[in-house]
Amino acid sequence: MYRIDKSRLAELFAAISGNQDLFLPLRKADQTNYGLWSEEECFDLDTLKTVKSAKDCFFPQSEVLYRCKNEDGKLSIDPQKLCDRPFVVFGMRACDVKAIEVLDRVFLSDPVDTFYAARREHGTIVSLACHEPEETCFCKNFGIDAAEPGADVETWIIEDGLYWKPLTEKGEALTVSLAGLLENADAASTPDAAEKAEKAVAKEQSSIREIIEKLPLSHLDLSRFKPENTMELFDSPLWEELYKPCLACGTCTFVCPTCQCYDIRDFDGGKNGVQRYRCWDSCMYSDFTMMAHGNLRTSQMQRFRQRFMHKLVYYPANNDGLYSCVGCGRCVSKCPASLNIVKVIKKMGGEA
Amino acid sequence: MQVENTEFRPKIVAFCCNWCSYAGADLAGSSRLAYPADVKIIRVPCSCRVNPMFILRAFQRGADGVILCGCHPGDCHYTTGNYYTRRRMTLLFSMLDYLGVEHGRTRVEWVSAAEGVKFSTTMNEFVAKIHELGENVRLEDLRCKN
Amino acid sequence: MQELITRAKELLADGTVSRVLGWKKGDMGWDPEPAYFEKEEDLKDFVYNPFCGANLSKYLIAAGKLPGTTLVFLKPCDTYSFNQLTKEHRVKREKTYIIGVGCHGTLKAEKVLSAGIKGIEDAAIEGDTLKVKTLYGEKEMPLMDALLERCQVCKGKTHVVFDELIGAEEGEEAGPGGLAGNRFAKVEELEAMPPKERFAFWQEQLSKCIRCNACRNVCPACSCLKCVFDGNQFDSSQKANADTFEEQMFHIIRAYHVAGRCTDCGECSRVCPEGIPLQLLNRKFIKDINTFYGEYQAGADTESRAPLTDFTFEDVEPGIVSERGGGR
Amino acid sequence: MCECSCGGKTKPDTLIPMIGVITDIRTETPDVKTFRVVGRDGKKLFEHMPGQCAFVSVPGVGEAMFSITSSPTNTEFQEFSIKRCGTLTDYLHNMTAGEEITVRGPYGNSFPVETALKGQNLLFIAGGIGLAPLRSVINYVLDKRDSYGAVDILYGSRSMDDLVQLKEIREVWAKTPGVDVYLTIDREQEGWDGHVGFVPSYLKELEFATDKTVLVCGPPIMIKFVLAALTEMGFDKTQVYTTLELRMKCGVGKCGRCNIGSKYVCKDGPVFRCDEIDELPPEY
Amino acid sequence: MHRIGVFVCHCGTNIAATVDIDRVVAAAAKEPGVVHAEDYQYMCSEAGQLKVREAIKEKQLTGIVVCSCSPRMHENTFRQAAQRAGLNPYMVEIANIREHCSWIHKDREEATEKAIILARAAIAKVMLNAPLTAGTSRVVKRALVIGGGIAGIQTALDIAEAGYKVDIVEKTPSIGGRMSQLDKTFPTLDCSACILTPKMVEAAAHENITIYTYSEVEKVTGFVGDFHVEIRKKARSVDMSKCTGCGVCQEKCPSKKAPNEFNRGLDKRSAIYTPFAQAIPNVPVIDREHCIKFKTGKCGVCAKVCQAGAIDYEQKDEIITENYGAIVVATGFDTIKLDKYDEYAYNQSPDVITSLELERIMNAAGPTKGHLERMSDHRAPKSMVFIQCVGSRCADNRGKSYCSKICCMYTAKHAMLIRDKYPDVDVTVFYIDVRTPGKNFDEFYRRAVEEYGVHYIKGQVGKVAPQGDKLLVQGVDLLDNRRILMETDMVVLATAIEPNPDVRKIATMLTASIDTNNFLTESHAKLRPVESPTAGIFLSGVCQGPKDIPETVAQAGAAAVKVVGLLAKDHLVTNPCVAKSDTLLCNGCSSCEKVCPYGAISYEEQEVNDHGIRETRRVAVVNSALCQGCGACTVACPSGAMDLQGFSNRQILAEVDAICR
Repeated sequence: MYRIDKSRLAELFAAISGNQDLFLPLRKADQTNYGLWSEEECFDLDTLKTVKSAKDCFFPQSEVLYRCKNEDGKLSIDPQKLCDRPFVVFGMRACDVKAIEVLDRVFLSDPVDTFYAARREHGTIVSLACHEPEETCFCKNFGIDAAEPGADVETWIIEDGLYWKPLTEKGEALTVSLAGLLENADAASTPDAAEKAEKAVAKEQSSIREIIEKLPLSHLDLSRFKPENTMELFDSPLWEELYKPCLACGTCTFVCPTCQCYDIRDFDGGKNGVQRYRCWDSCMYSDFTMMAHGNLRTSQMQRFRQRFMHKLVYYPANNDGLYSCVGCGRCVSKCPASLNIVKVIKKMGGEA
Repeated sequence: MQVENTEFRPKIVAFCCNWCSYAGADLAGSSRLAYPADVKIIRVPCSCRVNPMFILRAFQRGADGVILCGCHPGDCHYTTGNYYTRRRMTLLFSMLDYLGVEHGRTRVEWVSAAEGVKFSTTMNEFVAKIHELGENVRLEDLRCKN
Repeated sequence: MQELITRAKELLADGTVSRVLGWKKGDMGWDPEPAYFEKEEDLKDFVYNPFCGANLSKYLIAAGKLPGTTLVFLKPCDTYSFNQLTKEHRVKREKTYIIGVGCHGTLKAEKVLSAGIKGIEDAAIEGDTLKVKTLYGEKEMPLMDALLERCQVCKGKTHVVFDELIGAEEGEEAGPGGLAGNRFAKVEELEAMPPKERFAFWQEQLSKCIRCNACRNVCPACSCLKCVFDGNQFDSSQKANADTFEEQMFHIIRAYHVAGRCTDCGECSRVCPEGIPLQLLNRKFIKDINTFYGEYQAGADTESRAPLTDFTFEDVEPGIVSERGGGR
Repeated sequence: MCECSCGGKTKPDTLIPMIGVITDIRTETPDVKTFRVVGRDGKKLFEHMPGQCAFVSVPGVGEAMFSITSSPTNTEFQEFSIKRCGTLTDYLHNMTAGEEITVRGPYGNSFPVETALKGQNLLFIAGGIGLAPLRSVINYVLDKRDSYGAVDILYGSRSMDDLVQLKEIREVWAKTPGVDVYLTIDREQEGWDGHVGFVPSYLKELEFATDKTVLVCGPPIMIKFVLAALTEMGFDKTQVYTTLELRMKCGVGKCGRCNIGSKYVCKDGPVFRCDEIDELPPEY
Repeated sequence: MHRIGVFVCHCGTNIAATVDIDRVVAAAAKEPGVVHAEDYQYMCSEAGQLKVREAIKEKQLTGIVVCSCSPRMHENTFRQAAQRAGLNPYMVEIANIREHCSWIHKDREEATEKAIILARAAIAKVMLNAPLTAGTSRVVKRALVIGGGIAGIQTALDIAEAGYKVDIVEKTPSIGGRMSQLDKTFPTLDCSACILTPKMVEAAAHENITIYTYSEVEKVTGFVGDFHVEIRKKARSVDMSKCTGCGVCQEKCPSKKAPNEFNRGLDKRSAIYTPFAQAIPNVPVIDREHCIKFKTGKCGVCAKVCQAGAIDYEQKDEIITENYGAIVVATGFDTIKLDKYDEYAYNQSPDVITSLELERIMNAAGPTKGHLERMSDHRAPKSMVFIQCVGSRCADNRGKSYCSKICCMYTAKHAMLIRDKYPDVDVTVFYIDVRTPGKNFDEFYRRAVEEYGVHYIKGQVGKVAPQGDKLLVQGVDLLDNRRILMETDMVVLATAIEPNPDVRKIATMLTASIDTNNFLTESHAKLRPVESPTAGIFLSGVCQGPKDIPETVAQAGAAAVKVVGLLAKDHLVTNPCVAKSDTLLCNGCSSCEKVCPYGAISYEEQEVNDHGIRETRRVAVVNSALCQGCGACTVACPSGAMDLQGFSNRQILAEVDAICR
């Protein structure tokens, strides 16, 4: 365990970004989102939920796959260079960390998505425990502990200090590179400091868990969402009722840390050739499954159902029961029509 | 000493209505009234055919200025087309300006079939203005840039 | 609220309407959702409080395709949207029963939450104070600090179309506590900036855009079956902003397409997950239209010609933009 | 310092295509052409199994998935039979031999030619352009004739002019021992002395024995009626294989488009045994 | 993928001198889709067209681009060539590398580059062209002539003679126009009325001609072959069917203070009047502005004296609606206002007059019964000064930049006539140049100088100042380089002519284009001088540009021939570049309908199948016979459902892309 004064965070960030890129929540135009740190930027570790998750750091909203030129009828393909610069994502909450695991299972399964894999390989995640989880949080339902966020390094901000605990080799390496800044609170070398730190963290953790226990959405009944109930859930008449307010926008999917649908498109840049890029797509969009000859999901109800069936039934069926929802609650606070997965879970789960 | 050729050659798209301004440009041509080669004309039936999308597209693709020429108000071949153009472009230009895009990059000019001279002077003026403003960077799509 | 429920039940019972479109209690007290009620007993979940910001008029496009009449509750500014939609043949007036509901402003939940008010159950407006009922007792905050931006500069309390009014008095003064703000103040402020600064402002705001299309999909003026940004008529199909240009392109064209049709209902700003002040774009058009072509309020009626499908011989020339300069 | 495995050592991402050269274009029907494609080096682009697909793209125009219609046993090239139905296919139809396209693949699963189908009597039922994926299997089977039992091919189309690969069917397939070919067209036509009628009804007329494994591909409506007919004739669903419509974007089961239930058509399909399809939510 | 052929024209040296043709051909050949590129001296020649046709056939071209002169010049030529080779004529695009390139750029490098870009844009466009088929529309076998002067009369007569119905609309109470105000005509010195009146009578009597005098065109809709016109027949207050033209009413009319327009306001006329004795129709009108009955309600003298009972105070304006296949504009001219020319004292002294006023003074039916006298004191002048180019050839914005063309000749005529009739009158002409191109014109002018002793002074008059009962003229003699100060009795201003001020309104109604001087623009200055660029609109007389009587009559005949050529057709081929709505994208919002100037868009409830969603939708439908292809609807449509064939969104975007590439 290590510790650094909160007042020295800027120094810490400067040190990290000396060797690599550093992404962390930045306050810009009244909103907090992950962004590339520089001294001019204003970081914000107090806002619990960035608008978009840290998903962008590994799976950017839009990325070029390759460029293709046609010169006198001869094609040439120039694949986009894979990420080869190490970077650190700082301040990811437990839910977002868990979301990366959800994404890993998609992108790292065979055939590996090399663009994603390269970023995962070069990225070190420093997580941050949620000092005060909010009423929109429901991570507990998915076995996530906001008090112990995991990843390569996990940290806690307690009063005027940041407590730093490397968990993996990558985390250790990062810690070593910051040796001058982080005060050692290791049991072997500084037992007193270690004890103090352990205590502080333990206290913080129990406080966090206590809050979570009391949160209104912490105790959802997910028992019905099992692969064997697929058809029953699929055919439920409740979808007709649930989807009605849905505007078919993509807010929920774009703020979601686990939504990974994408589209592949061409941009004809004229003399620069054609760029094939992929960008996030949303299964809520009316043209998601639109093909030249027809659309397999013609109504918003079907699209709405797909999103939640995927998160709660289809994905777990393929991934050892792991839900592709991490309870971050972004959709709860951002949906323009106040729809969200919690309402679906409650309604379909028989609670409401 | 090596002189680097860094002279700014703006890309300028001129939309000209078929009945007045395109003919005006033809007249400028047959009267040998010169204007910079940076101006490239696209023929449209009427100035009211010009969709704001076209103008934005031109900027996206690296145009430095877009000028729209039509018949004088009241003289539209289709009676009323340029009146709509006038409103549409006034509002669009005002919006571009509001977003901080230099207003000199867009212009509407009424040029009749008989105004070869006006066509040429207008183009000369416009190109000069674009030279003054320099390269368009605010509405450009970097993917279209070298 | 009880009055609304009672009336809705009556209308359902006597067969005047087949369904009720209103708001339903959410999980949090601050997130009521738009909802249909088809049976009298469903109305137990009906709610109408200052958190009910959603403009229900756009839902009537879909409702118009259902059999029977739909009862809808519209706040004063929502009625403008309804009129505009009627004018564009998108909703069916004859299949809609409109109850105009009184409104003293709608709230931005984030503002209330970030004021430290938690465990919200209900809210009410009393004068210029917002009283919030919470799990931890009643809390108060100045109304102005909790309102959505659109309500801070409320454009009026008049219902321009309705079958009956409940809890609303015709001719009530505009604005919270009868004080209408200048809705063009921020536009004017931006106009006064040097172009560079203005560009920087928009660059920063628009670069937040995640292209979720919430602004478009919630907008009653954006009622196209297929948006140009979803189709490829202009090679304009976009899913994500792959370049700063596309952020601007989308918003410029969206604002342009609703110019003269936008009623300034403010839904775009309300729903933007990134808090982009989108209504400032629409208001710029409204302000320009008012200045150049005379005061025009979209949705005030169902007959007038929209400014962009109209003209006069004496209209200003586009050159006016550079003549007056300064973005004004 | 980068010490990972990237940097040229791994093969490029599966989303990065290869450049293919069109070496031959055959006009099959008024709206179907067969494109023969090889790599720039003149060799086959990749190895595939019958039923697999690949993405063909003209940069800037579009990209779409097509089933590979040539047999894996063909060592020289791949072929795609493409029906004109949109921007990309329009463009492809106007191309000429020698022009270049991009190809990535192969994707998806294949007909179990080396497992479940081995040694079986096979009944192929195809409609219209649906012959494309089956042709790959048929030629594979004919090239390894000894490994399979009797082969029956039932193929129908709207008209005589819409029968794809007619030359090969008549000159190769129909002449191979142990292969029976049944052709049908929807409506009477001058110059056609063969069977007239829809595929499902012809199927019933033919009264096949149920000792066969059936491979079906064609328009959804045909598949629906063929399956009904097969059930009626006493076939079990586990005896029938078909392919699902190719609504895909990435080809690797990640983009989310082809997700039906817990299956991804481009990865778990496009070939499904009919009993597997029954377990999926009806969104195909 | 199209198979495009590119044909680059040298146009002799017109293009080839500044554009490197080889480079254009090479660059075009490299563009995607281009399978053929060649050049030729004159692409528009038969040999050039043959090359185009052969290439289309040999290379199975599906689209062609011709890099040549303006499409306004030869687009049709190449479309026809394409059609002859079996290619849809709308698969042709023209890259204008002459007017828009070689003629305006001097730098060969620059011009070549631009030509390549223009070619590229045209190639990009043609790649997206689709074959279009033209429809047909009817031709109403009736023509309208606006203006009843000599131009209008001659045009009407020629059309009528060819067997077609023709209507003349004349604003004033009689046809005849300016020519009827003239005394003699140059260079033959014919009596103007003597040669005009028979034409007027002939027109009035012609069975194919209908004359609406005291009438104005109110509204024009429709298009070539089928214009719908509303004509306002102003209330004459006299029943034309009853009036015998006896003239008693005019004699007895107590209100005789109205300025006489026909005499250019030099004298007065009665409130009920015919403009001149030979007026056609010979039916008076009541000038309601000056009529006592209309002003006060009391009087009614004319009604009392009219034995035919033709006076009708209750008469109202009447709107006549008629359909026409063609419209001829013959609105003529007026002299400019002299407000800006204070130095000539026109407004200060009645003895400073315009030439047209002199024309009336010289005329036996004029205010002085043909006696040359000063308007101030009715004395015969002893000396007269003519000032040329008053408002013509003007460098500043007070007058007109053009030459009024007729002034030199009529001044010579006036001077000659005066010297002939009143040999004691001294006549001096101040001129900038004397322009006498025309048959027998210079001879005529020389006679004025040589036989009649008219003093011609090359130089301008700086000032005319009334001094006592004389006029003091200050000028310069440029040839002798001396200042001239002379006293004279009368000054005659050769005032510039300008198109009739009403022409602006009429041009707007007709959507005919007009130049900065308000002259109507001809379709092509050389080759289509009597046609307006707007199909079905023809030009006759001075409304198109200054001209004298024989030129006017010649042009009137030419216009008539064009009209007859049009009316002889049973139907016209319509422009297939019309708007088209994509039903699946249409919202039925009515925006397009609102901006359509032709009422070509209507709405229908239609069953649609939108990728599996079946429903009934309100969608826009374009009537392609009415649509003229302006494209206003395409921009009004927010969803992009409305597109214009031949100028589609994607075609224009492709051009934009190609230019910005």
